[in-house]
Amino acid sequence: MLDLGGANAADGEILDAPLYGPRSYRVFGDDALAKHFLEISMGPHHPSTHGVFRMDVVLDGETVVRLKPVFGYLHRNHEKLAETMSWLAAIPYTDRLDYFCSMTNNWAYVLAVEKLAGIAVPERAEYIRVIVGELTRLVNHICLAGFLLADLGALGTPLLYAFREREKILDIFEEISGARMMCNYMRFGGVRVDLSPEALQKIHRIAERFPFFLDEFEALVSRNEILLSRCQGVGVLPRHLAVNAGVTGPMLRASGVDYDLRKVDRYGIYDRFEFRVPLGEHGDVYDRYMVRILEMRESVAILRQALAQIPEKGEIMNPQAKLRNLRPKPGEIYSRIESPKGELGFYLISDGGPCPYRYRVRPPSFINLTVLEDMCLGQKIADVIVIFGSVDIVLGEVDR
Amino acid sequence: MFGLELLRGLAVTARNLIGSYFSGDRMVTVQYPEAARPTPENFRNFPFLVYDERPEELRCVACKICEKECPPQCIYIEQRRDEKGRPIKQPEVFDIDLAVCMSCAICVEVCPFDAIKMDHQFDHPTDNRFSGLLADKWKLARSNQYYHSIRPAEAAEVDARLAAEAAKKAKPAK
Amino acid sequence: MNTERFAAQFPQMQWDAATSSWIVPHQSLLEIALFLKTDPEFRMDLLSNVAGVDWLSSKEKVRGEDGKPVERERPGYLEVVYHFYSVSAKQGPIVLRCRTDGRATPILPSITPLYRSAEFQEREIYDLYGIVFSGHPDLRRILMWDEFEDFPMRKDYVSPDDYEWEPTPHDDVLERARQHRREEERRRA
Amino acid sequence: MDDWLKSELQRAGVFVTTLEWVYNQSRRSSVWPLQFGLACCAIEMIATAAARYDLARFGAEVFRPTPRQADLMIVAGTVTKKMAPQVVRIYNQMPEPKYVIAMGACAISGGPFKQGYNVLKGIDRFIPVDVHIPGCPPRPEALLNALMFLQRKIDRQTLGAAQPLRWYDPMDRAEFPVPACGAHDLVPTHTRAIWKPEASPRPLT
Repeated sequence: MLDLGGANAADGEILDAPLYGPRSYRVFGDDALAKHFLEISMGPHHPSTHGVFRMDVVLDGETVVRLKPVFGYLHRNHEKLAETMSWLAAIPYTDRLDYFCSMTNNWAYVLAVEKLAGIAVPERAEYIRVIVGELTRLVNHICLAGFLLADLGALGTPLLYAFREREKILDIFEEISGARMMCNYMRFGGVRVDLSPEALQKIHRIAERFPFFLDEFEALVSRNEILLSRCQGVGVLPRHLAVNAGVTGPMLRASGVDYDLRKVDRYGIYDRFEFRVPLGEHGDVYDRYMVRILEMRESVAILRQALAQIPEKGEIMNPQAKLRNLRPKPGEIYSRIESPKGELGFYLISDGGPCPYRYRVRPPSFINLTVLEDMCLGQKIADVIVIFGSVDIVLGEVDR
Repeated sequence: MFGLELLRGLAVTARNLIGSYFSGDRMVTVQYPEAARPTPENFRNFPFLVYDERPEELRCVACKICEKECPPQCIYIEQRRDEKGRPIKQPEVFDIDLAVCMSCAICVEVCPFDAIKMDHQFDHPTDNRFSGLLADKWKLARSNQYYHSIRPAEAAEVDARLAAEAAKKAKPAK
Repeated sequence: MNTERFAAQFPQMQWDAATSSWIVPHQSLLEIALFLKTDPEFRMDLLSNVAGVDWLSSKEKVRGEDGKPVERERPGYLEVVYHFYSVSAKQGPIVLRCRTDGRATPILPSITPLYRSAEFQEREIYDLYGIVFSGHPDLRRILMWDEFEDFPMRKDYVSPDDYEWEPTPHDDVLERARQHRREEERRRA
Repeated sequence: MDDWLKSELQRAGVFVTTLEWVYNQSRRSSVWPLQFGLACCAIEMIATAAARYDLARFGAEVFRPTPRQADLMIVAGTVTKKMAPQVVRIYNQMPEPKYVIAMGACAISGGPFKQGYNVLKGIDRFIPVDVHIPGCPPRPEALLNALMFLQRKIDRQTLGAAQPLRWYDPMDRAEFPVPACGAHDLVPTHTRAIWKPEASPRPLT
């Protein structure tokens, strides 16, 4: 059902959704609400919302007729804080944006500053970035699969297996960067610590063993009848709407649009690797789940190539790059990478001062939530949890 | 077939149960606190201050670079002054608020004197959030031997570099 | 992409070389966006990023009537920057910037009817910068609570005074803590 | 009864214990946390509950989704001002005896985000905290350590009249006022009865 790296389904056609539909903004009179509908507030403390997220849902029986997401319960003023501190000091804060993928957040930010200030990155550092970036993708996708299955009612087992694999990768992160989650690993012009031969050995081992684990994970759940009946045909996201609503990442690809920034922008050294972009066909929850599973396999393929190609020795930091007192020339940059959740962009304006004048994060999961209501309308309340889980959000990034 | 998936799932679980006795890849529980997971050399948690011989003589010269660069501003430094009010290259006060520290190690990176390093200790549970988590310079001071014991490779490198710098400084004086 | 054709089509736009973007008068923003979206050459179907920027009023030097440099007050304004990409043609970005008239009553047209992706981002800009987007279907605060009155991302925002205990204050934090202490004493007296 | 007599009796096959010990032992071995995560630290909390660290070894693996069944609230992550009323409300709903662990820098003091306009500078402004565990985020071992610290604290509780426990006082409902979201800040910014900051180590004037 899923085609792997096929021709771009969107070639030669303008991806355009109909103008803003009235469907999602049906307005109810107060008396109608009182008579027929039940308005419930899910969250901010709800066992299946991933963090502190709230949905105001209006139900007709068990069917969702309106759903309004409410944000801001984890609004930590990331942008405002970063505008008051030096360019360097913002790096550890990017760790805490999307706290599953601190490495890719680091990467997105330092890439933007490198483009703004014109700093080159040595070869070996580029490879290290690709390696840790793909490891991050593995961590994120496997945890998402675990959480999604926990939302579906598979409370213990898949999540425990997912976290076991996460621990293995986190051990590597801890060894190279010093911290399990908040790696703070990349710097302008390179990375902070070199990969030791032992760490490389461990990453080799991950690249070898991870597919076996994935097979096992899939044997456990992927063809399970309950999973199929609860995921297939649920929460369908049509392709045109996905593009129009700015949905990116695995969610967009699950709707059948071939748009992977690793292929499109070829930032870093992604043009040196061969990998396929998994595409979904129906755009439902099951496709989103499967796209992520297949993406993990592609990530392992990239890891193998990177491990084979990485130069034995070499610099990991550009010696010209300054850490302290970095003052890029006045100007602005919008730079984006394919984070595990989608297009993570940083829009930076420098006025030549010691801190950014404007620091804006384009958070993928925040914008992916635009279509949450459209996917949930007409579905049952129990499916809302599943659809929401398949969007793959992290509140640190949604609210910043 | 009805029930087949159940059996398949149980087979995976059984494979994990038995496999955990043979393969290190199927991790087993770390019996903390009886057995602790080893901390890798690079592990960083909270900063400490290095001294060479006596705890009163820290390597820190109170240049306040770390105070300025610390992203959450959890370091507070006051320089020591002699009787006439002239500054001495020693901190009078060096406080780190562990309740705020985000363990980012930027202070270590920017320190030009190798005076502040990251510790491996991570357990400071306390019921007093004010003085219990405010570490002054006596709480922070650790000997160079301790530094060697937790990060042998890095400490040896630092020592070699400091010795080379000292030698370079000694030469022109001759 | 043939940007000359684009520029010729809309002479009211202004090319800003320093930021490689088009400065668009807000009357014609929707028209230009519709052109970018539907033109078979551009096909900008993905509005990736919508960012608000606050420019305070500043002094600038201009040549006066007698040829001598004169210092002039440049009025501040709020700005919204749009980054367009094309998914189907895999090209981009095209950057548009739209400025408000002054900072007192900032009103801009909403681009949400054309691009759903702007829906939450415009709400966020309304929340944090106070720009009102006319035509937005559901313009409410998104990150802060509804009773909140300030616009915290503006450069002249003063954060609330909740400094009770600061163990390691220095620089501006110390100054704020001191101010808090003075305020307390004044209130007590 | 002193320890000597106790051991003598044990030798004779008579085991004596105090009601207090039984109380504390049963309480400390079944500290059920609330399934409640706020931010980054919540992921480490889940990792602690997962197989490698296994919170179940301390009898605390039963994460309850409802506050009515929970004994322990692990405030794991940044408490924003928008979230603070909800946190206090959840705490008020928990039955006595209840404990709070402030996990991570953000929950203790606002941590790295404390200069922000929407971040609460420490959850102990509104609810009493039993254990603070610093770190950003603390390692799972550190959370286990905090739990053991809490268990030791429970061990020291006495039933006697000398130091009556809070929850045997019929007048003490242990419900704390829920702050309201005001025009610029929370109203009030802290609860006077709980928030007792020490004197700042440095003169501010």
